[in-house]
Amino acid sequence: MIFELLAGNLTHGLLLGGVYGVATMGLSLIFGVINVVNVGHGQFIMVGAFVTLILFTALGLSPVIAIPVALIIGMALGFLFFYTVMRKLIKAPELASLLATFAVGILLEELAKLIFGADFRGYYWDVGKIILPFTTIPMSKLYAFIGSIAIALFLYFWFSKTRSGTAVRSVIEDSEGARVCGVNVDWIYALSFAIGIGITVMSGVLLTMFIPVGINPYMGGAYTLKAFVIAVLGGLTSPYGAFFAGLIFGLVENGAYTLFALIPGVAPFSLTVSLAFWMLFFLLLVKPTGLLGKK
Amino acid sequence: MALLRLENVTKRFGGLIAVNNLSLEIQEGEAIGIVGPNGSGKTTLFNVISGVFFPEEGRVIYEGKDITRMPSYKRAPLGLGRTFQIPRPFGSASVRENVATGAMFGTLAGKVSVDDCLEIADRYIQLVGLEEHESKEALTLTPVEKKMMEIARALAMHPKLLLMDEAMAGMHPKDIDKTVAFLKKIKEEEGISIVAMVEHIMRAVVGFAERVMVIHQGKKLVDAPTKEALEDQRVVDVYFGHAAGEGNAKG
Amino acid sequence: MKKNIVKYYPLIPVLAVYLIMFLIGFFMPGMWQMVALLAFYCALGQSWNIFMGMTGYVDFGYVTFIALGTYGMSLGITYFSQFEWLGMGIIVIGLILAMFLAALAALLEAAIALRLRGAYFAIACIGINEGLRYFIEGAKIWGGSEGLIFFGALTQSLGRETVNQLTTFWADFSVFVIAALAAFLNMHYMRSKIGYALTAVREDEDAAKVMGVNTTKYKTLAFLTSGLLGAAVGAMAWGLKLGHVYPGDVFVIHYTIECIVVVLLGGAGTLLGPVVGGLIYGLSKYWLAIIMPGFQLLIFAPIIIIIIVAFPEGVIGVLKQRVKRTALEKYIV
Amino acid sequence: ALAIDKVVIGHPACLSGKYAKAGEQAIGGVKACIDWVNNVYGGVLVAGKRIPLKYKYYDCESKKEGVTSLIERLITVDKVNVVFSAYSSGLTLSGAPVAERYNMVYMDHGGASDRIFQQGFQYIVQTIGPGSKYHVGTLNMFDHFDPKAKKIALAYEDSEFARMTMGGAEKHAKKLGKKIVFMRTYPKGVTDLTPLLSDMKAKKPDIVLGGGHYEDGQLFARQMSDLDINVKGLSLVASATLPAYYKALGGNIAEGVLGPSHWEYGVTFSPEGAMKVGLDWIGPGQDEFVKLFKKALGKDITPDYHAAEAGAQVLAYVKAVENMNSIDQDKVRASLGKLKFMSFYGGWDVDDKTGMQIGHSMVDMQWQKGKRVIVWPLEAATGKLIYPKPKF
Amino acid sequence: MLKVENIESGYGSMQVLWGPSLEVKKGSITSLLGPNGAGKTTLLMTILGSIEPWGGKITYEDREVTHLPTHKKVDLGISLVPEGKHLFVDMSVHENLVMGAYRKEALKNIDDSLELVYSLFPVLKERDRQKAGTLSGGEQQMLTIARAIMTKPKMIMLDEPSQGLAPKLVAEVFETIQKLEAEFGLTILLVEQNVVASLNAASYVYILHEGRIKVEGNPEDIRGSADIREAYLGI
Ligand SMILES: Nc1ncnc2c1ncn2[C@@H]1O[C@H](COP(=O)(O)OP(=O)(O)OP(=O)(O)O)[C@@H](O)[C@H]1O
Ligand SMILES: Nc1ncnc2c1ncn2[C@@H]1O[C@H](COP(=O)(O)OP(=O)(O)OP(=O)(O)O)[C@@H](O)[C@H]1O
Ligand SMILES: [Mg+2]
Ligand SMILES: [Mg+2]
Repeated sequence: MIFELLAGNLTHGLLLGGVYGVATMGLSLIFGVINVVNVGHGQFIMVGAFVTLILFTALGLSPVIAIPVALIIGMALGFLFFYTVMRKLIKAPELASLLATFAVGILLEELAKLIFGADFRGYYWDVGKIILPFTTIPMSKLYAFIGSIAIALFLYFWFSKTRSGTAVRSVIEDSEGARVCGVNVDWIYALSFAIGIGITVMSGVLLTMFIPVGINPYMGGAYTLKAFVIAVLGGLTSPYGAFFAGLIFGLVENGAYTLFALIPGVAPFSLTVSLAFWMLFFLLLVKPTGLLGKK
Repeated sequence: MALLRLENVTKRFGGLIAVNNLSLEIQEGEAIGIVGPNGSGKTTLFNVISGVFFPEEGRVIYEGKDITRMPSYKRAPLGLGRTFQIPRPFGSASVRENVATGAMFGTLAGKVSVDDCLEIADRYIQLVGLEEHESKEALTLTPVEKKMMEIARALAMHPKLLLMDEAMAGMHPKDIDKTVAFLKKIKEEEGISIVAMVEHIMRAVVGFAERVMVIHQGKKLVDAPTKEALEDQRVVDVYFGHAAGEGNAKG
Repeated sequence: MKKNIVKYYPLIPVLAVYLIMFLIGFFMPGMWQMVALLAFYCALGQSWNIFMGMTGYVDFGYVTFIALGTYGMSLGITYFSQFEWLGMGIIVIGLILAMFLAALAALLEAAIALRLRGAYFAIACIGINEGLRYFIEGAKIWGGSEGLIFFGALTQSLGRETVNQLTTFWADFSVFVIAALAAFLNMHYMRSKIGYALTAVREDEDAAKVMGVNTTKYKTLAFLTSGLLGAAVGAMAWGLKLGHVYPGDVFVIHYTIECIVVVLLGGAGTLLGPVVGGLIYGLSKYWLAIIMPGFQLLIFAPIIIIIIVAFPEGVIGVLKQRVKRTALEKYIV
Repeated sequence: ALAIDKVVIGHPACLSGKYAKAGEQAIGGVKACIDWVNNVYGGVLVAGKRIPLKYKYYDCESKKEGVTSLIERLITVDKVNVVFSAYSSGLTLSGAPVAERYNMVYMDHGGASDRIFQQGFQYIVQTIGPGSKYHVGTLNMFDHFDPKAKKIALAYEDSEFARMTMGGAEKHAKKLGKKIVFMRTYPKGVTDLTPLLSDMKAKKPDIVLGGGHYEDGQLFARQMSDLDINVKGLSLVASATLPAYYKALGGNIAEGVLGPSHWEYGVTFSPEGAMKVGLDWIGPGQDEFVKLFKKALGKDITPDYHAAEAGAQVLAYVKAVENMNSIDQDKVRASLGKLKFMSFYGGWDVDDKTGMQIGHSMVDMQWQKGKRVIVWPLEAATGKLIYPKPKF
Repeated sequence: MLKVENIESGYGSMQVLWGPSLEVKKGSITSLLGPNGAGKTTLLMTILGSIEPWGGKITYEDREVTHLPTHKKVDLGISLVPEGKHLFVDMSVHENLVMGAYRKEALKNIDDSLELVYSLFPVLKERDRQKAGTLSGGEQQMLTIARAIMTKPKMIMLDEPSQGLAPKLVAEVFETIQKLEAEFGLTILLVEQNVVASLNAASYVYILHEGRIKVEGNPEDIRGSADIREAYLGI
């Protein structure tokens, strides 16, 4: 009985974790390359959610199509944001750019409210379910998971195998060194910022495939926090570390419930979430630079 | 009693043995030079002495006390001062504040007020010739200026043992001479009893050190009076190579 | 002696602003809660800045202290109001509890989290904050998610009139006092050995150690100071003033971000910065909410962006450069 | 006495932030009823004169700091005559000390916690019903239609409001002789309810009661359907009754879901009905209210219970002022304590001493083919309960 | 090959370069000497574009490149061995070298280049997999030079390449520099404090002082002038 529950929860947790992972990779990338803590991260996820919703409800397009659309919209937003604001702040103290992302986050929320209103919306994409002996999984969740794996692999490939990906890594290490190697550092800043935002907006699509309800202008804040924690868990500047950390976070968030439910007189779900956050703290005790973090 | 004694110190990084079973004694009032090929373990040795790393084996004895595992911040007040091969200024603080920080937490810690420290700082800044840059932020200095500042900062600690790690690399020959001169002067006048100097610039080593230890692959190769050490055939082989003929001992 | 007083000159503009704010609030009708709001932002900014400005460590979980302060006051009043002879003493007990909880948290966090560097530290603190919030809810301690509502208890033990005065005047007044105290401590630290030590920590922690700086000691000192001040603000501005506490309302990272915004608008590491930042932030939010309710944030966000692009080091950060080598230099830090 | 030329309602509304949705509705409701009072009713009758109502609102951004400073401004600078609370128990509580300090009547249409009224506030008066009563009617209804459905599962958000609802439901279920097979909370803002729902599924309940806010209510039903948890009855507080709920979930999942509500479009309160129970009637009829609401917001959205509560509160204030023939705060407060009336929102009566709402009863609605049908109490019902609930 | 005319630049509002002019002939070693803080590093950075010139003109292979961004200059075959090293400290030695060959032209010849630098600096081959940040100071210096060679440059500017190297290696570095010129036809602009070795290697010498060129000429002439030696070189 309890094992059945555990198995079911872990399965769902794994699927969710994949999405969490992708929802964090953009944050790590942007932090790694231009040292910007994007506190408006969740708001970009919100943009992705609305993109999916609009494509689905107004145009009848499947969320699968929304994935590339969101990437393009996200990258466009990223470039826009970079060239209008962030570029001027690269040489400023680190936290100045944090302030800018905070303001942009607010702006996105309020614009979304202006355009779409404050209602909680959702959509219904029925693509069937798989029935396992211990749980039932809607196909949409599975697609979201497959999508996140694909994006993570794609990013991994880009990062480690392509020329521009290598350039990004070198800029992360030493931008001046990259410059003398002939890397167009300013472009790499812009590009990785745009890709970071693009992936984030795209992860908004995956999230709504997973949870196609509760879409509203203020939904992003909660994801910002989770993404922060997952990013650090994964080693901060490593986007694929972020992906694995996302998996772990999802597993803990879903899995630990079953065990806490055995303790009488407590609220097991809240304890589960509590553990998911404290896990980071304990991990950092053992390894102060996160899972895949480098010294 | 020796001021500092290293007993069979070994420091490893993974499989690499950076310092290998090395022993060394430094007497009060000495000026010692440490040379050796790149990567032979000189900086690592300094790191072990100043407590940045703890050695895997062996002991570090300072003034008769075992300080092998003492945290580095406790060593400074005992009189261990150092400079860094790659300068590590407190970037946003002014040169004056940097140097004053040295005075504040060195051997004088607790005995002097903040204002006293600023006065002490002025003295050493003048000595190294940075008075023009006194109120500049340290990060805007050139590498050499940073090194000068580090010397001043370390001197302001009023150390008994000053460790200088390639403080004169990149310095103009004229400034090298100047620096060697004031180091000698300070050593006599201020009671900073000894200076250990890691240096590749023979002009500085020859000008300053009374005794030279040569390290090779983490091991002690030669430890002898300067002239003798530098003319040792083994040293010529591993350290000077065929460049020896070009008058390294002169500059 | 004179020299020593000169050192504290930069406190003059800070305290002057606080005094003016107080006078406006006290004498102009309807302004008290507004200046109280401004004082709240200034006090938080100033308190947060002590740690961040001096050590360079960004504590994203700072709101934990504010929240624990609120809980300290709430617990004190909830559990001690039954002893009638304590009278006003329950407020003192509340404050002591607030300090105690915050100190406990600060020391624990310092022992563990302060070993981390940079963003790892910043975000580990978020983890602690969120973890604590859900733990209170999950383990159902301190009223769990149902929080503590103690306005009634307060009224019962102190009487209606007194409570009116306490919640709508003295609670806010004490925020002013905390803000001034924070400014003073900040100044004092800056001008003493502590300031030098913390600058060294901020710039190069390893080098600082080799220079003889006991980095852990000084970091913990600044962390504790900053945390205790935050807890005091929480105890007063959220606890005593509002008469209730819910975990979901106080362990909210958004407030840390507000601290950061306030400090950065004014200038990190400066003394006058958090005051100016608090004024800019509080005033623009307040007035916009009045002039165009519902649309104020649409205007507010671009204002922030413009300010930060124009003054990347904060208003005072930039001003400080400007007044270098002028008569004003010794007042603006 | 000074001649009065207007009566102003002050409101630190939630136009942005997490309660923006409820805030917009409340403003619409207030505006609609003010419109009715000024233009249909002719103004508030005080001292033999008809005086227009005015409305002054600011945006507190759903934050406690905003509430305190804005309420004081409303009272002292704008010199309003009554203050309406923001939304939620926390924000309502935050504003209460300031209102008390200025001896200002403080009317609460958004804070459902019973405990607000145990704090000795003297000027607070509640329009929204207390949280502990939300699922009482629901349980009666299930007991009425299917006494054999004994296994009840309670799964609520971990917040004060929802916990209070859960407590009330638990007590009442036991009184009805039901068996609580599952009783758990989930934290606010959670992304995935799967672990909780799987656990609940294993307990095989007949009836599931739960919820807490808007977004989690949507998530709740959605994930029950994902996990194929089919039960005979499902009732969710706060979210299920909103039009957005049906739109978000689509027909299949929302069909048959129930929700308790203070008011729903379709309830049949009328002047005639009021007469029958011997209550005064004031205010627009239901359809008129809806029309005025749409006009006030300039948008084609249907008012929900947030709007109705806020609107009814305007009417209560008008009634209280007229009964006492004064806008003096203490007199109005006393008058409110005695007031008993009915409007499109239903009955309104508060406990004189605490100010807690006791006269308003809730209805239960069910989604049937995209329409909200009131199914309980039977006397207010506009349709018949579909039971058991169709499968997801 | 490279011509710098009346260049001016600095940091913030502080001017460092006050209009020095110099020329680097193709396939030669030109040496730039001067005391600490004279502005040598600033000059090299300005040439490469890391610091934006305030005034003056830079021509490279008869093309004006004054305001060209750095990466374009690297593409044209200008390479710098920076004073602060700027290695990718968390990448392995090998990865650093591969990064050196980032520009398309260099990528084509990467194998040859690798072989070349490994033969010039055998230590690097031994430490192939080690993280650059953990190399000793001297090893890092070698890696920096090697990485610059990997860009397949036509012209290399070296900012104090022998700094921190043991005498044996200093000699080797100078040999390498001369070899790069003689065997591979590279043009070299050399900034050094090692005046003697520098004068030996160079075919033309400039002396920069307080942001201005004070002396220029053949190494023999410079060496021969006691005044110059006394005033600027300290030898
Ligand atoms: N943190 C570390 N991790 C791994 N290896 C290291 C570390 N620090 C130094 N090493 C290695 O230890 C050896 C000794 O290094 P060290 O810096 O002590 O040399 P050095 O004698 O100071 O050389 P140089 O004259 O070039 O400065 C080198 O091979 C270096 O690569
Ligand atoms: N980042 C900086 N910000 C402000 N001033 C700087 C900066 N870097 C260098 N300077 C100043 O510019 C002047 C010239 O510096 P530069 O590094 O060009 O000298 P250099 O000739 O290379 O000296 P060295 O031989 O010591 O390397 C110095 O006075 C230095 O203080
Ligand atoms: Mg070394
Ligand atoms: Mg230089």
